[in-house]
This record gives sequence, structure tokens and C-alpha cells, in this order.
Amino acid sequence: MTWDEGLHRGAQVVADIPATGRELTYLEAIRDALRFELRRDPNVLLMGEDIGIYGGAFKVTQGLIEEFGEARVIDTPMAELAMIYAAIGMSFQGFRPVVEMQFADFISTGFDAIVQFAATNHYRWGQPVPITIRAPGAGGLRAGPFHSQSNEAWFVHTPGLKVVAPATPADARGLLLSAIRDPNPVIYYETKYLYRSLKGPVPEDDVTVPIGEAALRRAGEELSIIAYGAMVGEALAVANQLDAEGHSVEVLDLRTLKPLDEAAILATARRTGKVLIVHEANRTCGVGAEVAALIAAGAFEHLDGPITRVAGPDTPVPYSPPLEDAHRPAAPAILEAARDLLAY
Amino acid sequence: MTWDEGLHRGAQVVADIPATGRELTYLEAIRDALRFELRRDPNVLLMGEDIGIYGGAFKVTQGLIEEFGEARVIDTPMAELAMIYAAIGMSFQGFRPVVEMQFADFISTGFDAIVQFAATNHYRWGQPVPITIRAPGAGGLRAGPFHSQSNEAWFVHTPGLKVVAPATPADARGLLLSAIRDPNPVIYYETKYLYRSLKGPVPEDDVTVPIGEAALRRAGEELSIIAYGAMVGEALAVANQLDAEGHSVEVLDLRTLKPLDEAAILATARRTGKVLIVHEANRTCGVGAEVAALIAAGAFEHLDGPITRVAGPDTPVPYSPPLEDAHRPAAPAILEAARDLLAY
Amino acid sequence: MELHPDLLIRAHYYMRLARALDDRGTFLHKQSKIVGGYFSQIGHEAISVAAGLALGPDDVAAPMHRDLGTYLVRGLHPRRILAQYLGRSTGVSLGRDANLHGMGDLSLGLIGFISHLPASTGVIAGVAHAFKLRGEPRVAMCFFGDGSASQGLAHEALNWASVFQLPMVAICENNQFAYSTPLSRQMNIANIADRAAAYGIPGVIVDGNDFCAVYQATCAAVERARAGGGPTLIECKTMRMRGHAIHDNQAYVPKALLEEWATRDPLARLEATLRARGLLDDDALAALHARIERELDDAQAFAEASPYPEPGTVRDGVYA
Amino acid sequence: MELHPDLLIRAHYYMRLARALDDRGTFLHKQSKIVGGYFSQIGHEAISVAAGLALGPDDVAAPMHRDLGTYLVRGLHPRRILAQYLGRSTGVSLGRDANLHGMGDLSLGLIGFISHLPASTGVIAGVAHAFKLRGEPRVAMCFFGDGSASQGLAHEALNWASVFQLPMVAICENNQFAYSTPLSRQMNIANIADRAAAYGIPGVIVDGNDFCAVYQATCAAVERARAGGGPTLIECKTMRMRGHAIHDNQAYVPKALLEEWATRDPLARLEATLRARGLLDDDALAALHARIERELDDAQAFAEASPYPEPGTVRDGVYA
Ligand SMILES: Cc1ncc(C[n+]2csc(CCOP(=O)(O)OP(=O)(O)O)c2C)c(N)n1
Ligand SMILES: Cc1ncc(C[n+]2csc(CCOP(=O)(O)OP(=O)(O)O)c2C)c(N)n1
Ligand SMILES: [Mg+2]
Ligand SMILES: [Mg+2]
Repeated sequence: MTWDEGLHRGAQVVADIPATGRELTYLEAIRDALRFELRRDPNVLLMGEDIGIYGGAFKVTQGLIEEFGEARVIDTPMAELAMIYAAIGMSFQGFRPVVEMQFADFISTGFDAIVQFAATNHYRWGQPVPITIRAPGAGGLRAGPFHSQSNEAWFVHTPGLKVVAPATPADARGLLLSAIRDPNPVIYYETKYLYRSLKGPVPEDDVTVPIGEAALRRAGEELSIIAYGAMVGEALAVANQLDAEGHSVEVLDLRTLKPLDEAAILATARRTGKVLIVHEANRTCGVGAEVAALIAAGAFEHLDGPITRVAGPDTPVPYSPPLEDAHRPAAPAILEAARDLLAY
Repeated sequence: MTWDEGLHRGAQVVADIPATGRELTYLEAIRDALRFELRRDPNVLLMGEDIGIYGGAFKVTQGLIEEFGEARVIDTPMAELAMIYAAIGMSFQGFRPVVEMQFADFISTGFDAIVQFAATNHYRWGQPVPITIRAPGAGGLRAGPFHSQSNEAWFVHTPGLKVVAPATPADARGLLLSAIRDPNPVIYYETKYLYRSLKGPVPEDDVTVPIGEAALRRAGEELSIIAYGAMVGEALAVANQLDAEGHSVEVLDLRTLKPLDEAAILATARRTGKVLIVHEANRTCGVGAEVAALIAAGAFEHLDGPITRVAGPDTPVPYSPPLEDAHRPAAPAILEAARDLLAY
Repeated sequence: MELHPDLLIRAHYYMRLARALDDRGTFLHKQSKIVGGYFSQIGHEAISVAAGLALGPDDVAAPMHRDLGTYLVRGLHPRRILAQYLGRSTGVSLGRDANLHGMGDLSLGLIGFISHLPASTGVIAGVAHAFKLRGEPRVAMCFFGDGSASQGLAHEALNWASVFQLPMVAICENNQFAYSTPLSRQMNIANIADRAAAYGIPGVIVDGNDFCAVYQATCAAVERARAGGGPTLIECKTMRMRGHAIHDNQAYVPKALLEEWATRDPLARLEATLRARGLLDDDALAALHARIERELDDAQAFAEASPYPEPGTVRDGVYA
Repeated sequence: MELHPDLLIRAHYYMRLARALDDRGTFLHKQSKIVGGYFSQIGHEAISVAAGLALGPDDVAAPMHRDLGTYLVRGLHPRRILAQYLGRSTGVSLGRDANLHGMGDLSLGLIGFISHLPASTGVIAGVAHAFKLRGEPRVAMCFFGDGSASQGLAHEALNWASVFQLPMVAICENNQFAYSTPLSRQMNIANIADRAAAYGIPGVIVDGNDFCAVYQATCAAVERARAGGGPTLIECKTMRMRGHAIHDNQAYVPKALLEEWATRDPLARLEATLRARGLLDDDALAALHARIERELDDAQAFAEASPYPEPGTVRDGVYA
């Protein structure tokens, strides 16, 4: 799967990735970003459970403790709340900690530190909290209710945080560089499903992807599919299929979930008049709801059909393969919804 | 303020409150529900910080330890996470614990127990978790960022929970009875602002308000204002004002935030074609986003204007009076938005 | 005190069964019949079985992911366990939860496990609280690990149990690692049991690979709890003999450590005791093996013959 | 060891200032100039001032809601504090945060307080971790209460500090109540300091109303931390002399207990010491009072003359 071609942004085609010829998996791109930042800035450090000698539950940090030592790649006790608080404290002294949650699911254990302290600090006394929390999320891997969560909406709702969710190796790298350099707390949702299944061109140089900018992955006339994370690939598959059937479908990859790229969202909605929003996260009050609400307010006169969402049903993510497959939005369900909208 | 007259539900007028003549404040209605349930069901018990001898930070539980003893009105250590876990464990043995968060803001400290354990348990192994968590929320009381939060969207997004937010004394009582009897975990958002400022008729008998049913507080033709909590009163004030100006405005009180009363929401949207959603909670990914998304999908053909939200800005709730007043949606801001929509 | 022969024979059955079921799971995982994660409990059998046997039928346990023995002792049928592993609709969680998660059944006094460690400590404090409020002579037992001990909840729950003097027994399975993290990165003390003093409750250290020792310590704590004496923290020193989960070859564990602990295998030790007391010989062992293999063959056949959940049920079961 | 006269005189000034500022706040609250909550720190002056004075200029402290003394010692001007109380744009949090919350200023080595107790323990562990990583001879100090000690975070943070051997001093202000909740409902042990053993760090108990005792204990801990000796937990036994917050008449506190503690007032005790050592007489005290009143008059005038934040700025400041 290397569907990350013809990278677009907003209404225009964005600059192509420098043709270094380098292709990395999504996972390698994350590691590459971490290494790049660890080399570039002595204040960057990594913290998490089993990220050192073991290289992390998914081996994202493999090799980094060997290169940077245990003062910069810190294996921590199993204590997410203290971990995130510690990262905040370190950031007050100029460090730029990148905290790995072993799975995004465990971010709830450190919730207070994120939503109460980190999110409010700059507002309350002007001190920035430049921490990044890496949250390996989402499903499709038969990992059950506690290792498959897409809980980004908790943080998208919470002021003071930024939330990103890259869908390509290049964005995985570029957004992580931006996240680490951002003076605000950033939750970086990485999609486990893409770790090894997705490969793509990734620049070697200091190429960041700005936080807050969506990317138009495919331009079209009749329908906009708005997605993020692994669902971008599904959306593109659907768009290709519909293309083959003579339809013209646009795919907008949100990339940043907070702040949402309202301009890009409204632009695509205005352009096509029909919007299909796709995410794995539970439907109710998910990011899709906000996107729909933005469009219903800001592109009302351009709409030619109901704003439609295809999202994870409001249940935990089930383990059993037939159940998980029924739960996870994938090309068939998206296709059906897209056809309904096109026919509307 | 006793604006809770002409209680409607859905498109029809719902049964009026039995004319017992009893008027209670919102706070007294909550206490009355707790006492009613403690008397009715020996398995009901209360837990929380300072709820016993002290009667609770807001005196909601005042007098209850005297009547029911300390085995049923349990002053706990200051440990929200253990508290909610303990409630879950008690519920497994047939108790119906009602847990008081001292402020809704501290619910984040017990977050894991709610979203990971309580919310998923019935799904995972069929064992219900009949606990109620009382969360005194929202602002307007000069209480600053940590005693004014409206964080209900975290839980509205999380499958397995129910979330209610009464706006009247009668609903405060009726929904609390329903919450306690519900076999599922229910987060009961009570609005501190209304505790003593709102008085209204409250039945004495076993009159419950069903979870999942919105109430039409006022019927109208031109515009629907959808709100909950203290914003219902603001919405009604605006509706009255517009009424005086010759407009006909409908006010839907959501009452239950999860599950949302989709039918009532769509019905009002279809009826008036113009929808204004109001809540104190931060705007992005708030309950208003979900309501807007539901309408944008389900009432598209009936819409005569952009779905509009008036919500708390995406910032913590500020302390300083001029700032808090600017933050909290109130009649003037709602009126302006309503006028825009009416003129659309 | 010498333990009763019947007890030892029962214990032996369950420990063997736990190990064989563990092996069976590994086998099924290799065959890709189990997908996703799989946790081995090898090395933990004495703890999970002994603590389980120390409980009475009306007591309640919240085991964690290496306590297969406790589930078995309390009567959770291997059929339901293997069906759970295979994601079938006949599994404990009806295919909804993964591996040892969500294997709860209150009719057996078992609380289903969630990943977020150590939830068991909090929820069991609540169960014990219920027993205390009702004046019932019942005991609630939780299990948690050395890694889990670093979590705030472990502190809150033990403190809660002590403040309310609850009939709770907390078993800390110190297997020296939390995933790849050694004890030294988890704490700066020699014994987790020493934390009992932070709550004013007894702390007991026991050889977690010695069935008799664990049994006696847990029985004493259970009796104490039942008699109104409040909670006890028991630290069982043991060693995780496999990786954290099946994908993990635990290269980070010194070989010598594993070899040393291999000589203290809890099952071998119980068998030696049984033999020394004339309660086991080669024939009996072979017969036991055969019986267990039959039981597991049956369970596997049941599981494999069981249907997957219907995709159409994907929205079911969230609410009671 | 006798403390230096200059130190005692400085301490006296800050303790008096803290108390007078506290009284001024109460007064302003009664006048409805402060709206919302208001926390008194009366009884805590010895702790907050002594611990604050034990720190060096490059050290960092995370005080809690009864540590006015620490803020003052570290140089937070009463003008900014009163402006904060009054919700003015010149307050530490520019009117955004309430009363003692959010009074952070890293240029003074002060971390702003959040309600969610005991956040101070976690964030200070991180600050101490930073010092350790950089090899800087700096110390980080947090304050938390007896109620806060029941929170999981207190456990996680102390354990973290010990595992990494961080230069951290944790001051537990045991004032015997958490809101209305007495110690017996919070824990089943006599001394919170005894929990230090759960982390393998020194635990020290000190009379929290004795400035000299607190100062010496915190200095020792600070020196130890600075020298690489790791964290210390210091429990200061004291009494909260007012209600939890201004609305609370603390009817639940036995009168006798308050009366007993009134005889141990930390300020009166320090003054007695000063007099005994010839460092204070009635004239000097009167002069000090007058000076402090002038300072507070100035601060109040500043605060009252300060503008409220502009409503139009309501969306500002969330992001850096
Ligand atoms: C709150 C939380 N954080 C992280 C994890 C991921 N995780 C699963 S098991 C484990 C190690 C647990 O160690 P321990 O408590 O010692 O139990 P053991 O696996 O050794 O039996 C970790 C880190 C988790 N389950 N829960
Ligand atoms: C996590 C959390 N829960 C509840 C509260 C509400 N609350 C504010 S102060 C307080 C009591 C704190 O007691 P203690 O730690 O002893 O400090 P003290 O007020 O006695 O100085 C409580 C319960 C809070 N601030 N944080
Ligand atoms: Mg372990
Ligand atoms: Mg206290």
C-alpha cells in the first residue's frame, strides 16, 4: 500500500516530497522523526514504558537508547499519570519530552495531567508546556477493547491541547517534528494499523508538516470524503473505485484534529456540496460531529445533500474478527454511504 | 426564576407535574431524590468527600447522614479513582451507589474507572454497573477554571455511559430517580448555578423522568433553540423576548445528553427549519456538535438556515467577572445569534 | 502445618491444568487460531491456584492476566476459556473481549479483567466494602503485579481498604518484570510487602513458587479478613518464565535468572511434595496428563466448533 | 543549632506578612471585593515560610493553597497577589485563574497551583528530574496535604522521585483535616512520613508550628537532595485554624482541638523566640506591623486601581 501519491493540500497541490528516493514505513518515519529531533535538539528526550532497551511495545524507539543513552531515552515506572506530570515538570526546565503511551488506550490513566494541568497552564500563568504525547491508537489488529481505542475526541474537546493524526509516513514524520517543536502540549495519534502496512516517500531533511493544515489527497467535483488516520487509505480506495465508475470524488485528510483546518474543510464542502466524514472513533461527539457542525454552519448554502458520517459504532472495539470487521469503517461501508450521497 | 412552566415533551405536551403545590429549589430537588431513593431501596447508598457530617460542599446531602447513618452516607478518603472503582465493586454486590464528585471538574481524576471499567463492563462480560456519578458542573459562579467545568462531552463520546443534565427542579429529581434505578453507569450533571437560583414545582411521589427523552419547553414555528442545563433558562428568556417582538421560537431542553433524543431533535429541526444550539461547554466537539451533526444528516431537507451554535469559547472558564461573563453564553449572545438566524 | 492430601491433589490438578491450558493456548496461537495477543502465566501457577483455593465459594476474586489458575479453581470451564481465546460467541465475553480480558462471571465469584492495571485493586476494594456493609462473612481478593504496584490506584485502593477495614486480600505477584522493565526501574525498595506499613495493614512475603507457602499465607489472610481483621497485602516472589506476551522473547532477561528460576518451578515442586508424601507416582501423573489432555481436547473441540459472533450483533450488549 | 538572627528576622517578616495578607484577603472577601472562594492559610505560616527559606534562588517550589508564605518568600509581590484575588489584569494569572490557583512564575521558581491535588507532587518530580538530567545542583520542592496523600498521584510521584533518585523535597502539611474529613477517614496510620519507607527514602516528622524545626528539617533535606542524596518526605504536623475555605465555619472541628492549637500558634512562637533572643521588642513589632500594613495598603491600592481584563480578550492566552 503506497497510496500516498499526488499529495495535495487545501485547494492547491502542495509541494511534492523532495525526491530523495527514500521510502519508509509509517513506523520507521516516526522513529526517524524521533531520531532527527534527538540529534537536532539536546533538550528533546523520550519517556515511556519499555521504550529503552526493549525499543517499545511496537519497536518504534528501537535503537534510540543505544544512540542517545538512558538519560535521553528514559524507561519509566508503569505510572502514566506521574509520567505525564514529570514531562510537564521537565518542560518547565527547557526540555521537550516526548512521552510514549504504550497504547493510546492508557492515556486515560494520565488524563488529569493532560486535561487539567498541561492544557490549562499557558492560559493560567503564561508558561508553555511543550510536551508531545505519542498515542498509538485505533484498531484493525484484533487487539480488543483496550488496545484499539480511538479516543482523540476527549482531547479535541479540551482547550489548550493540539491533536494530530497523520495518515502517511511523510506526515507521520513531518507532524512529529512539528509537535515536538510546538510550544503547546500536542497529542500525537499514531495509527498502529499503518505501522508496517504503509510505506511511502519520506524526506530526509528538516521538512515539517505544519500543525493545523489539512491535505487534499485527491481533488474531485461531486463528493468530499473527509477522513484521518487509517481511514484516509480507505477513503482513497473508495474514491478510486468511484473514479473507475465515472465519479469524481475529493478526499481531504484532516491530519490535524485540533485545531481543525476549518478553511480546508469548508472549501471542500463548498466545492462539492456533498460531504462524507469517516473515522474509526466512536460516532457520537467524535471529530466527525465537529466537522459536520462546522460545515452545517459555514457551508450551508453550498450543501447538496445531508452531511453523512461513517464512524465506529458507539461500542468498545470488539476482539473477535467478524465483530471487529463489522465495527471498523472500511471501504465497503464507506462506498455504500458515498453511493447514497452521490445518488442524492 | 420559576420558568419551568408549561412542561412539554416531544411534539406533545407532557403530563403536567401533579399539583402538590410543593416548590423546591433545584438543590432541594436533588436532595429530595436522594432521600426518596435511600428510603425506597436499601441498596442505595451515597459516597463522596465531605458528604456526611458536613453535608457536602454544596450541602446537597445535608441531613442525610443523620437519617440514614454512615453506612449509607459514606464520607470517603480524597481519592476519586478508588471511589468510583469502589462504587463499581459495590454495584457488583447489589448496591446502587451514588457517588458525589465535589465538583464535576474532579471527575477527570476518576476517569479511568468510568471510561475504561464502568463503561465497558456490561459489554464485555454482561455484568451491569448500576452506579450514578453526581457531577456538579458548569459556571457562572466566579469559581475559575477548576470549579466551573462543563466536561460532559468526554462521557457523551464514550460508549456504555449515560449522561443526563437536568434544567429544572422537577427534572433534577425525576432524572436522578431514573439514574439511580438505571442498570447502567449514569453521569448526572447538576448545574451549580441553578442550585439555589431556581425554584419550581416538584412532585412528591415516585415520578421519574425517563432517561433519553428531551422536553419541549416552548413550542414555536420559526426557530428552535436546543439547550440543556442553565442554558435552558437563558434560551427561554430569549424566546420570551423574541415572542414579545412577534417571533415564534421553540425551546428544546435535551435533559439527557447520552443517549440523545434524536427523534425530538429532528422533530424540532424539521418543524422550524432553523436551529440554534446553546451550551456552556467548550464548543469544539461538544454536545452541540453532535446535535448539529444529527440534524445536518437527518433533517437536511427541512433546514432553512445554517445550524448555529452558541457555546463556551474553547478556553478554560476564566475567573475574573468580566471574563467569565464574556465566556458564558447568556441571553444577549443567544439573542443575537437567534436574530441572525431569524433574519436569514 | 501439613496440608491435607486431598487439597494437594486438587491443587496439583489445577496447576497442571493451568499449565497445560497455557501450552494449549500457545499452540493455538502458533497455529494462528488465536489472533492478537496472548499472555503466558507459566511460573505463576502456585500463586493463582493457591490463592484461589484459599477462597470460599461465596468469596470474590479479581485475577489478572497471569492467573489462569484462579479462573479454573473457581470453576470457569476451559471450554469457555478457549472459546474466549478463539473469539467465539461461546467465550466468556461472547467474542467481545480479548484473551484473558473480560473473563468475569459473578456466579463464579470472578471479576473480569481490564487492561488498565491495577483496576482489580479498586474494584475489589468495592466488593469488600459491600461485604463489610452487609456484614457478610465474605472475602474479596485482588491480584496485581510489581509493575502495577507503581500505579496510583494500588495506593488508593489499599488505603481505602484499610481506612474502612475491609475484608480484602491483595496478592502482589512480584515476577520481577513489568513487560521489559525490571524491579529496579519500578521501585527503590526490596519488598513490595513493606508498603503494607504505609496503610497500617499486615504485609506478608511469601515464596510464590511454593504452593504450600502461598496457600498458608493466603488462608491466614482470608481468615483474618473474614473475621473482621481487615485487609492484608501478600507479596508472592516469583518469576515470569515467558516473555511479557507471546511476541516477546524476553531477550532482556538474564539467562541465568531464568535458569535459576527454572529449578524452582512451582509445579515440579508441588509434584516433589506429592511424591514425597506418597500422593503421586509416575502412573498417577501419566493418568493426570491424559485426563487433562482429554479435557483440553474437548474444550478445544468445543471452541473450534463454536460459531463466531454474528457481525450483525456488533452494536449489541453495550447497555444493560 | 541556633539559627542566625537575620534569618529569624526575615522569617518573622514573612510570617507576619503572610498572616496579614491572609487577613487582608478575608477582609476584602467580606467586602465582596473578592468573589468566589477564598482560602485561609492561618496556622501554616511556619511551614510555608521555613520551607521557602530553605530553598536557594535557583530552586523551584510548587506550593499549594495554604502556602502564601512560600510565594512571598520567593518574591511574588503582594501587589500581584491581591490583584489576582481581585481578578484584575495585573494579577499573576491576568484575571484568568482564581484565588491562589495559577500563581506561577518560573522567574521566581514558582509553579502555579491547580485544584487537582496533589498535582504539585507530579510536576515537581519532573522539575527535579530535569535538574538531575542536567546535573544542576538545584532542588525542587512540593507541598501537599494530608487529604492529598490519599491520592494515587502522591504515591506515583514519590516512587518516581525515588526510582530516579531525584533532588526533590516533598512537604506534607498534615493539618489534620481535608475539608471536613479528619485524618481517621483519610488513613489508618499515625504518621504520613512513615510512608517514606514505601519508597526507600527518608521520612521526617516535624512540628509544623515551630519555624526553627521546619527550617532545619527542610534545610537538611534540601542539602541532601542537592548533594545527590535523593528525595525526602517531610511531614509537618499542624492544624488548619480556619475553615476549609471562607464559607466554612468548621463546626465539625472540636473546639478543644482549635483551642489547643491556638496555644501553639507558629507566629506567636517565633515571636517568643525572637524576644527571648533579644531580637524583638514591642517597638520593633509595632514598626513591623506598620510596615506590613503600608505594604498591603499599597498592594491593595494597586490591585483596586488595576483594570479588569477586557471582555474582548476572553479567547486569548490558551496557546503559546
Ligand atoms: C495503566 C496501564 N499501563 C500500561 C499497561 C500496559 N501493560 C500491560 S501489562 C504491563 C506490565 C505489567 O506488569 P506487572 O504489573 O508486573 O504484571 P506482569 O505482566 O508482570 O504479570 C504493561 C506495562 C497497562 N496494562 N495498564
Ligand atoms: C482531586 C481533587 N479532589 C477534590 C478536591 C476538592 N478539595 C479541595 S481542597 C480539598 C481538601 C484538601 O485536603 P488537604 O490535602 O489535607 O489540604 P488542606 O486543604 O487541608 O490544606 C478537597 C477535597 C481537589 N482539590 N482535588
Ligand atoms: Mg510483573
Ligand atoms: Mg489537610
